[in-house]
Amino acid sequence: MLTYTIRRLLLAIPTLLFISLVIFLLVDLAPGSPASQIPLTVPPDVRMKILESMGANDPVHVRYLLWLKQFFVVEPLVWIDGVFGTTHAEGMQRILSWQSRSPVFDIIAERMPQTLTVVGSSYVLGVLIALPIGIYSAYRQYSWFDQLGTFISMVGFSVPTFFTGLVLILVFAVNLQWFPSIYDTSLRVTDWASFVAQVKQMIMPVMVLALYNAAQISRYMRSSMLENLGQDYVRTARAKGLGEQVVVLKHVLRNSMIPVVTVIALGIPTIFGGAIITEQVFRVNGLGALLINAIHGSDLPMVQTLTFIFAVLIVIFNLVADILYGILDPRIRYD
Amino acid sequence: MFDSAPRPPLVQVRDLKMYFPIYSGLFRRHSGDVKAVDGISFDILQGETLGLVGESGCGKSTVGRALLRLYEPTAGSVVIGGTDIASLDSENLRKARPQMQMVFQDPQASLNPRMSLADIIGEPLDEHTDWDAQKKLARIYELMDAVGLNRKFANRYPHEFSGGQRQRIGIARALALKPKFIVCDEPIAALDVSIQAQVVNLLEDLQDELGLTYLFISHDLSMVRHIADRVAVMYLGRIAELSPRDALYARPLHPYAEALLSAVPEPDPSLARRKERIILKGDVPSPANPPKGCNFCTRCPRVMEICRQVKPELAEVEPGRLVACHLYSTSPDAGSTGATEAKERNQQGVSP
Amino acid sequence: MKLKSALLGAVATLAFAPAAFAERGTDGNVKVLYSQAVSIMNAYLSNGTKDVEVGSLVLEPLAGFDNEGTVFPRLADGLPSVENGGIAEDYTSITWKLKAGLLWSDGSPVTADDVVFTAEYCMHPEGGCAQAARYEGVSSVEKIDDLTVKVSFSTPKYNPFTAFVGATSPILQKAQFANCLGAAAPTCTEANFKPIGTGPFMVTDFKVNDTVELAANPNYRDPAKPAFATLSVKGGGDAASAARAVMETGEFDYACNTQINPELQAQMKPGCKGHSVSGFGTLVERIEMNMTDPSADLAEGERSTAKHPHPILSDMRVRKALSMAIDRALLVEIGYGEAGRPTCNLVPAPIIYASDNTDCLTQDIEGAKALLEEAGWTVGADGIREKDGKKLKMLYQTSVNPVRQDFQAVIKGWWNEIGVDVELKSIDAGVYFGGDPGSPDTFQKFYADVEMYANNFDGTDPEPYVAQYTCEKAPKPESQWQGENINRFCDPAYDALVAELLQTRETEKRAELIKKMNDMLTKDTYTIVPLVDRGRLSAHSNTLGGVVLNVWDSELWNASDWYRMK
Amino acid sequence: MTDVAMEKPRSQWADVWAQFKTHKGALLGLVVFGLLIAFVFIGPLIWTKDPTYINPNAAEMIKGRNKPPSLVSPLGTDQLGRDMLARMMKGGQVSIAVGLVAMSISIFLGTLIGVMAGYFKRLDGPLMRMTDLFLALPLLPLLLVMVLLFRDPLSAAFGPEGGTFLLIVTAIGVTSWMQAARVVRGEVLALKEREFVLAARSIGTPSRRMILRHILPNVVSPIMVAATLGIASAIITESALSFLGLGFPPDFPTWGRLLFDGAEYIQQYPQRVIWPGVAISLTVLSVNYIGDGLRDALDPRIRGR
Repeated sequence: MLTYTIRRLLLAIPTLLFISLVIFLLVDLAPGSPASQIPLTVPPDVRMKILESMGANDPVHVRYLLWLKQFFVVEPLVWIDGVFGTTHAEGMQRILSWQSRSPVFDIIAERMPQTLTVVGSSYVLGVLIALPIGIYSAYRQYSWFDQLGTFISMVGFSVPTFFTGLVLILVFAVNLQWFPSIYDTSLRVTDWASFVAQVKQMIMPVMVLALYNAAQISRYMRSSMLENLGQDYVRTARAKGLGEQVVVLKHVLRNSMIPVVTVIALGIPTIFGGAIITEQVFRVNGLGALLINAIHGSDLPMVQTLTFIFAVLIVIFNLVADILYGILDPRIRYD
Repeated sequence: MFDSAPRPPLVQVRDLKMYFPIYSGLFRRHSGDVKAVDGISFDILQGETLGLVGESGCGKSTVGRALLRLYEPTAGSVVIGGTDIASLDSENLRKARPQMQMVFQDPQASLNPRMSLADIIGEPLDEHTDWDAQKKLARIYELMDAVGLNRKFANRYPHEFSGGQRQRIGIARALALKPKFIVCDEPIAALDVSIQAQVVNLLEDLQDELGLTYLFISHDLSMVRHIADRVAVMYLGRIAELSPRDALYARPLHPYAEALLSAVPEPDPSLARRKERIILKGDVPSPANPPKGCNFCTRCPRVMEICRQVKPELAEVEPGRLVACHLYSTSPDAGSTGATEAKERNQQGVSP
Repeated sequence: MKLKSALLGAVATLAFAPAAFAERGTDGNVKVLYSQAVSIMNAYLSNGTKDVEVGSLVLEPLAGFDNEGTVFPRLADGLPSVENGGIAEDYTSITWKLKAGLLWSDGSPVTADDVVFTAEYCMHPEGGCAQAARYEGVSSVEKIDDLTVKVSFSTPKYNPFTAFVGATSPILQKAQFANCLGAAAPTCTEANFKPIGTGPFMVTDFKVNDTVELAANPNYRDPAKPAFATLSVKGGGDAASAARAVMETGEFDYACNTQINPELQAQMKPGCKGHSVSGFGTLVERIEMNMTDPSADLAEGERSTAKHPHPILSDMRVRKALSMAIDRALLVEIGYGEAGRPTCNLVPAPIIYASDNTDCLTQDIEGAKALLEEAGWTVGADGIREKDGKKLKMLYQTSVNPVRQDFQAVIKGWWNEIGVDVELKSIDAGVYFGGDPGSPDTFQKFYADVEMYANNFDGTDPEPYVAQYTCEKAPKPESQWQGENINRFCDPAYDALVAELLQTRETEKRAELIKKMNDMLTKDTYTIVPLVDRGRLSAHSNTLGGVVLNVWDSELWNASDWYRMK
Repeated sequence: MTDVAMEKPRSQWADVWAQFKTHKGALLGLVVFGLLIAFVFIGPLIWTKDPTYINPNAAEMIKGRNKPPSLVSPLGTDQLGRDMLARMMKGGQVSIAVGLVAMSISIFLGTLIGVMAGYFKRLDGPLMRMTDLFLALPLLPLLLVMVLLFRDPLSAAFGPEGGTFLLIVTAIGVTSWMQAARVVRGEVLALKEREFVLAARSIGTPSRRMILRHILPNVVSPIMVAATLGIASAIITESALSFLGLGFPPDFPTWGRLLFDGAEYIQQYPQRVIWPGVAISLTVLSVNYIGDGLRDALDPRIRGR
């Protein structure tokens, strides 16, 4: 398993390089321009100057190679410098955002905490809600619980987050005034009061996202459970006189988890991708907002770097999913 | 058996090898092989049942599957009815499939849960005939009659049947194309004892009726004794002994066969008292790394020095009995010849 | 005249200053919300108004504009004028004197060197300075003494209040930015995020495109200001929720530019937590008529170029009819409410430059129909007018924006009514305004018959704005489609007026010329069809005092005067 | 051989339908979905108001804006006085069509790629890396590029509306198949090891029919889930696309866009979001129940119960 993992990771390098090239060309080909952010009052010659100073007018291969160098050489050196206090990266050009003219990695590091807290906890919560609901709905298929669960999860899935977010704000922030409608990213949790404040401001965005995630995962869980409940080994297990709990929770669940684990593991990178709309609605300003902003502003270095990190996570979690698969399903061997 | 007129062999297996490669390290270098089947040769005569016995993991099922080319054999030839199955291209292989079929171990797992009985039995017909629906249906019903399934069941699905019935479906499917040769891969292992006899009897009846040739793979020695004409005993990818059934059961020659058969319950109590169980010590070596010399040398109660150095060849030591053991090497230079793998293409497995 | 208005402005500013002023930092925290988040604090590298405005809390220019658009001194010790000798007789130089005793927030003194450095910083050819236009025509900036700077122009500059005036050209501290000249400018992240300034606040924490935390500047020149100890700016989200956060939930004290639909404005009115303020500048939502042929049948490179005049819109009567069919008051009503007013002018303000042209304000469907008949367009079988077998069909494009889409739909209705077939198209703003020469969907390429967007001019002088409509400034393939004369209007008489304007010194005469040019573009030719004069609508909480909306300079121009009402 | 014995086995589809009928939810879903289809496609023949009509008379228009439901306009009017019922019908045509077609494309691609990757060991690596690539690609620039490259040729070939429709469904389809592919691949990997696949191989069933006969029917359940979820996301994605100016012309109503537009007016005129919201949810719910029923009906183990 270990050599398999290492080998997959090594194989990932050419894959990722290829992905980075495709992303770069794609973003470059997209018909936006960083100039769209500059007010119309700025005359054309000044615009050209600004674009030149960003390096946006260089040929595409020059920019791509520069980005590769910055991503794989300069940024790690900067990181080493930061950790060990050395000065290897002195004088080297880091990846700079065109929008804010600041190092892309600093911005990402700044955004990471709120994204992980809000989107991450909503994902965990979503999974925690989805699994029991999915299991029980399948076990008691067509019971009122199942019907209700189906109904809620379908509504949760079919109603977009901008809508649920808005409704929550109107109810809980405007009318009841229980929670703030705007997420305060500068809030530091130092004592009980600030902890309460943090929880309060997280409740609404987390609820919105958890509902959405739970809706999806519970559907997969339910269907997978149903598939397995119909298998013969379940009948055999029951015939053996095993308790219902053991049959369902040990035999069926273990087998049903196989496809669901894939779905869950593959969903994890989306945490880092942020939740574009929800972040916008509650002004969480996490990585999703960062990406969408950068895309709208055609901030190529930022889009490229973020998407590439995202690609790395996807590849890694694909691997994680495959390994989990191997653990859960002994028929699949990797060595 | 040997008194009857000589029948031509239907299946000729020569030096069949089935290695599963082991890749290791970061770059997946080919670092070795699991030698599941390591150079075996035997013939199966027309209308005969060859039993293939051995402990689990000795490569019995692999032989069965390699014979039908469900696995791609590493080396060797498998001639069935005159064509070398092991070297056919995929289209010709497909055309050759009808003459050889398989009955699987797990009747539950070998039937697609989403196909009805008629569809399952009819699948071979769909693949290999251009009959119209009516004709196919007629054949399906005929097959169902033949294996003793009620025609009313045609629309039912595998989960609605008992284990024995499912195995009948599997047999009907195997018979659909009127094959000459059927590999029965532990067909009764997953069945209740009461059902086992029914299925075995069915197989025997069908053999008589249709003149089928069986390779009957099993670890159940009593059942093999019941059905087989000749029996091959396999150990760690090689055949230890290939003898007519009665001779083998009466007096096994190879020490492994002896040990294996000593575990068979003896129906005759007088004989049973005389019999001593031979308990083998140690574990079966890994097929990825079999011992040098005789495969069995690590556990053989009568091991000699030569056994650790030289691989014994399967040789006819008594009429009709082939044994791969140094105890029976008549030739004084057996050691040197046996050591070389030069005599790969031995014809010793061929019975006259 | 300039001095007088400046003084009046100063008096006006003072009048707003509350009497019950305690001392610096006693009113705690004030929270400001921007729907676009702040990316950088340095206006010279900024991409947008929000950066300039928040940056103005820290960095200040020598002089600024007040809420009436008049110049008043900030760091300068009085305004230079021809009368006091600050401006040379021939308008080729202006001499600024700094207030004595000014300190940067780090305690070091503000000197003429900083001013000279600032000019050097923005005029550096590799710096990509976003505000380079403010320094156009500046030939040199010299230090006379520690507190005096002389700015010389290469040609007479009749409006010398460009460099160092307004939030878009603040003074940088030389010590902090010395190593950030030219290509190095964007690498000075720390300086760009936390500039040392002279303004009422200084940055304590900066999160890109998210929040800015500021604290009162201990060295601010007025020891009693600002009243707030800290100020936080949050960005992101949409205008409606920003307004809601101030007016309904009361989470924030001030929300900038909360352009929300009138229904919502009315709905939020009764909100007891805050109210909205509006002010009008020069931003005009308009329809531009394409004077060239955008037909896809033309070869790429000839499409929408002066080579092929527009087959339909070249006829002034059609353009006029299209304008007449529009009810601007209704547009304001459905789109902007109190943040808009109907206009027929390209230059709606300042008052002295605004033409009295109002004849477009009444909708005249019948008149429009008659005009089209007169132009030879007769109603066909399907209700669409046609002439010589050609249908009267318009492709009408704009950027994606709910109000613009409503406008498109309504105007399409009116144009259908007069027999014009309309196809609508909306384009992502990043593409539309991006100017990417590879994209067919930019507003400069104008591959449509009519298009809608809003534009304005910086500061109070419309000269560069009206000068955009000369023949040579039309976007064309040779110039990579860059150019400001979007509708490719071309009239030698207009070009002559532009030349004359550049030579004219007297304000009244300039105003006259500008009005004339405005009329040429609008009511005389209907090349540009102005729709709505868009104001700024901001919201502030009922407990925030001292707010004066300013559309000529940074919206946060007088944050030092803000205080908490008790 | 008697006649009874030679009786043809019943058609499987009759069994499927018989089982489907016993599934109350599925039947209800079918009825609701049928009604929705009738509403959007037959409705406009009865309710003939123009969904984009705006009263050119300003005074009338102002009076006709944001009306609550009445006899004149049973679902009320929007902020420009357009009839909501007509807009809902017109919008539904597009939304349902986009939802179904885009979902089909995505499911087709996902299943195809998932089965290929799971079944053919050699294709597994390349196909899964391609899946990674698609998962990693930023959606918006991808769509922008697609629009840039294909809008004009497609419009020329299929007319502006047909071209846009094709562009949108393809865009949504090719950017949403990845999850289905991953799930299907996983199932196929496990299925491939089952003995009945080996049995079919010993019969000589070629790969193509092996997949169609033995693999696909056994992965139908996760595909059904992906399909129902896919319809909802296709409808919503379409609205996001239109909203970004990448979709249909701006005055062209779709349910997603109506919902988006209405969100702004949620406080004053909640019905503006309720209609499209309910319509989308109903579509998704009914399709989900149909999918549920179909999955059960297609599974003989459940059917036998």
